[in-house]
Amino acid sequence: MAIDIDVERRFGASVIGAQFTAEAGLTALFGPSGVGKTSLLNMVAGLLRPDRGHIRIGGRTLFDDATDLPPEARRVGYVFQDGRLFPHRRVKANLLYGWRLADPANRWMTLDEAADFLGIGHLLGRWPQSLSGGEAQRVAIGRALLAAPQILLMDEPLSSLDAARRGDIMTVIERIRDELKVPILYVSHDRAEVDRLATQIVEVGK
Amino acid sequence: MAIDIDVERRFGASVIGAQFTAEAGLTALFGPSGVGKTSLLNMVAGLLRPDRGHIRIGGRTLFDDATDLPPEARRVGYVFQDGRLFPHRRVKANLLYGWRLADPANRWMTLDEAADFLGIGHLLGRWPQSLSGGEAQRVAIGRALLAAPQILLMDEPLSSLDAARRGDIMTVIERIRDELKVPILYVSHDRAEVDRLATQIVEVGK
Amino acid sequence: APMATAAERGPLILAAASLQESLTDAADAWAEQGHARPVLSFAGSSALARQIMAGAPADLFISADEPWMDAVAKAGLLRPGTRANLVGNRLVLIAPRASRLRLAPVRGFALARALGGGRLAVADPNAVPAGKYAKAALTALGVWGDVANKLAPAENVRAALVLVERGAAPLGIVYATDAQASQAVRVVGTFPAASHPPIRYPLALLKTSRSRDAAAFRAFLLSRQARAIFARHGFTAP
Amino acid sequence: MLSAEEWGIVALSLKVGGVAVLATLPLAFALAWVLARYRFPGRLLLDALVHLPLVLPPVVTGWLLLVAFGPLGPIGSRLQDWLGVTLMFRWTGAALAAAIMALPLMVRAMRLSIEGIDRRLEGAARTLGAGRWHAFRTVSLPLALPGVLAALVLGFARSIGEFGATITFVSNIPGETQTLPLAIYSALQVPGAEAMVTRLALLSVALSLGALILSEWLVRRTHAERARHGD
Amino acid sequence: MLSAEEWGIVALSLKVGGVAVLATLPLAFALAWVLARYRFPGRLLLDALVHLPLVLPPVVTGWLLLVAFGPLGPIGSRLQDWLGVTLMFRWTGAALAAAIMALPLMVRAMRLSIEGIDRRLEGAARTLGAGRWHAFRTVSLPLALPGVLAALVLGFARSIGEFGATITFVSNIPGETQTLPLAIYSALQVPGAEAMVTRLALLSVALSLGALILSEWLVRRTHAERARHGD
Ligand SMILES: Nc1ncnc2c1ncn2[C@@H]1O[C@H](COP(=O)(O)OP(=O)(O)OP(=O)(O)O)[C@@H](O)[C@H]1O
Ligand SMILES: Nc1ncnc2c1ncn2[C@@H]1O[C@H](COP(=O)(O)OP(=O)(O)OP(=O)(O)O)[C@@H](O)[C@H]1O
Ligand SMILES: [Mg+2]
Ligand SMILES: [Mg+2]
Repeated sequence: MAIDIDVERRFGASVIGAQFTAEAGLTALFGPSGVGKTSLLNMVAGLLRPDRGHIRIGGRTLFDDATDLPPEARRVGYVFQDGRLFPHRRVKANLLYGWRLADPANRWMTLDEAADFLGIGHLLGRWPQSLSGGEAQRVAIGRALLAAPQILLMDEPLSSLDAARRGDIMTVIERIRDELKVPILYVSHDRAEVDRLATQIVEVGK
Repeated sequence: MAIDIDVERRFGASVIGAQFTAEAGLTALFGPSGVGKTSLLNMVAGLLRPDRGHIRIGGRTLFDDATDLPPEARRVGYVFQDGRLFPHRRVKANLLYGWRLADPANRWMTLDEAADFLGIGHLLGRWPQSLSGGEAQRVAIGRALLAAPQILLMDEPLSSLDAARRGDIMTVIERIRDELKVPILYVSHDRAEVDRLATQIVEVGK
Repeated sequence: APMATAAERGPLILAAASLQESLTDAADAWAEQGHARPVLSFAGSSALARQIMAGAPADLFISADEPWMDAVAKAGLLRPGTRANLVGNRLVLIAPRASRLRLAPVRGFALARALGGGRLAVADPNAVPAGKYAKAALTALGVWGDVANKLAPAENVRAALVLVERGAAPLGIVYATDAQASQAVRVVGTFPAASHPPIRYPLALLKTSRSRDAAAFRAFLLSRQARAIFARHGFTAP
Repeated sequence: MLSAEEWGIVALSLKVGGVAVLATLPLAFALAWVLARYRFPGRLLLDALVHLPLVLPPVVTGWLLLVAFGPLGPIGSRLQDWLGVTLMFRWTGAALAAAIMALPLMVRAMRLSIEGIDRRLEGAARTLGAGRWHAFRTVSLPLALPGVLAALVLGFARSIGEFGATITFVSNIPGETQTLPLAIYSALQVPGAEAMVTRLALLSVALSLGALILSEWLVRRTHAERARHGD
Repeated sequence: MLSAEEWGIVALSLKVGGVAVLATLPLAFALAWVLARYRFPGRLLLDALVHLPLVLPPVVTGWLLLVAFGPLGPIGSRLQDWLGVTLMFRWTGAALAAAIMALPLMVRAMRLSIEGIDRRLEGAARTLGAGRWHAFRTVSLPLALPGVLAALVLGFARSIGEFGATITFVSNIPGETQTLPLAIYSALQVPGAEAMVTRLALLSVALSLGALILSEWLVRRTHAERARHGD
């Protein structure tokens, strides 16, 4: 089992949680709005502390009663639902932020390759605030991939892209899934996306 | 013609623009990421000044050589691509912001109705920052509709919603389009959404 | 009218800060005789003189030195014939209480050597009255040149006193009244009266005075009873 | 615990500080707004002017106030003739001095907050039917609130500590212009009055601590855990 | 244009102000950070302590410095015995006085900026492999830059104007501790020296105007139109 997650976290009156195991590949997280998909990804990334449970991915324990790795040690590549680009760095510096910190031996791709398949080569000198919604989304994907993570967390990464661009990026995601064998947790409401990419579907919220 | 738009605006080296007329109903704006769809809506809303051209909607001139109505006089209901909720007001106060400013005679719906079909009744006391992506998106839709606008501008309003919720909201949009006869400019990359809602499709970017 | 209430609350006296205690006592004595208590505002002579020259309405001005009183006089703001000298003072050399130093301020005395590596606390000799007197005295005694670059010029004479009290300076020059009031310093010696211009606190009624009590209070301050009060605080006759 | 005289001094300090800060607030906000939002010729000059009371020794500021607002000064004489208002030797003059000394601090704090406002939110308010002024009142102003509160605290603390400009401008008149720092000055003139000085200084500290606690409470109330957990 | 003596005073003021502000910056930032980010018992006390030099009349602050850092003071005597460092009557003492007076202003400005940082960006940096410290250096610190710049300007201006604490602590020694405000004070004590006062005051203004222009230029350089048009 590449992924073994069993977590619970209370928000006021409601409890967010998930319990599932999955093989390597792309696990699509499914569930209505507000059920806790983003919270689950945050727990995997180390940004939100579960009240109890464990998170094991690819043989590594990220969290359990005894362990709580800090986010930087978890080596996740997180494409946030809201982009979350660094406003004080140009697009290029955003893209290279994680790349510079990664062990050169682990890197998957170069800046040029990422800029190329994401179609953002002409945006490298721009400030994030000046980007369109889809442009920012693509930069966010590039930033996560360039950090050479061992798990990918993608929260509706293609939601504001046109069909053609979406297809290009899905091809890359398939390659990451199949060639690099990186486990991927993927949130999407788009049936077509999930049908094409998912090796497994998990319903969040029991 | 309910909608008559012909605008142009320069950003650095590139020029953003559109020229089209459309009947009342829902006009879907189509085009690849970064082509200028959001900019076009901003120009209609009065947030971005075109370098030249005109904007006429439902018989009113919002912008031409002689006219440049301020945003508050344009009576647009704008669902922003990024939500843009007021962080210092709770959900309920966000929803009522435009409603309170609108002429009571023009109002379309009450807070309860909006909360009901958007499924956000349980969120009224919450702060926007604590909402999930889809929750925030629904609140943003409610805020725009409650302001009783004479034009609706919707920038990928359903992108992070699940299929069931999406269906509910599309039903309401159809009613607004058909019963209230409010012209709608609608940006979406989702084929199914556009097929179901659009009375007209405009390709942005010539 | 701005000073309508002044009659009931007594005349407004603008006085040099170094008179704080003694003048307060004098005003109390005056009030005990059944008069409205004067309102006393203590600050540096320069600040008070500037306020008067800017047209501030007050009744009596008591300066710590002559030049500021002269400036006010030149501006035509004194009531003619009311200028008089209130009290006088002496200049003393002080050291921290624990100091064993013995040194008489006489011609050519070994001030620089006594200072060692330390500094001489004085009121700013270019600005503050006590400092100007100190400079005159040291010059007259022929030691100014030895210590001119070993000074610690303070904002006012009380600040100079504090420097010695706190051991920041081994020696200082202050008024006898300051030295008398402090428990933490010892008078090493008194400067000869002839070594500096006479130290005098001039007072005068102001043209703007509306208070009927002001002239009477001025007279009281110059009376024998008030003189005794000032003498108790270490002031000399002018 | 406190003598009647000390109570009087505290009350006066509160009055002077409170009036100074509250009366200056609108002007300071307007200046902060203009400096944060507009580029115009003379902007740097305005900025420098606002900083002036910070840069000049307080005594100089007091002297300038005396020259301008004294009975013979260009402003003071007109205030007197036209409105019958005197500032000289009055607590209102002390409040003016405190206000001017607090101004640069208040402007900077609010300017920082105004510069941090996400202006797109103002645009959103406009599309919802809010005029410029309504959007300002309901969006910009509340979003600048942290700066306003910081300005109030800084301004009040500065007012409570103001000495040089005050004594130079309105002298040291008990019951009228003798605020805490001036009373402390008077006490400092008396050798051996350290106990009195300490007592008065502690009173100053207590006053500003009160303001601090009040502001922290306000911040906590308005910012009451709006954030999303673990994000 | 300026006499050699005036040049000396200006140079000394620059040195004292510059050293005071730059040396205080790290401490002030740390205080701002702790006050903005952490809740702990004693937090309010720390906050009050930071505000203290603003609230107390400067002369009292100077007096406290004298008591603490003087040759007989608990800190001063140890500095002297252990390190051979004296601050009394030295320009370093003037810098210490200026630093302490500038501290509250600097802390507040930076705290406002730190409180405005979107902490989710720090989380994003962490997921990209940045440790706490790296995320701080590359994300938090640059995002707090407006506050840091404001702190530098405010702190420098305050240092340039500092008078009361300085003269009380290190007195008014030409060439060593006589900064511009002290020179101005001396001039103000002499009847009829208004021209000299004005001249020196204008010098102060020029110095802080320089700092202002520098900071505005830095702001413009770093914030060079990052925003999206018409949004
Ligand atoms: N601070 C908070 N206080 C109360 N509830 C919270 C808080 N933070 C998050 N929640 C709630 O937790 C639930 C899960 O949020 P989460 O963002 O994980 O949902 P999601 O499945 O990603 O939804 P979406 O598809 O809409 O993005 C939501 O109902 C949200 O409102
Ligand atoms: N300040 C600016 N400087 C340079 N280019 C800008 C600026 N603001 C916007 N643009 C560019 O204008 C173009 C149009 O942006 P717009 O947001 O309208 O695109 P869009 O069609 O909405 O795209 P998306 O579907 O990705 O949201 C984009 O390429 C964007 O990068
Ligand atoms: Mg989500
Ligand atoms: Mg867009």
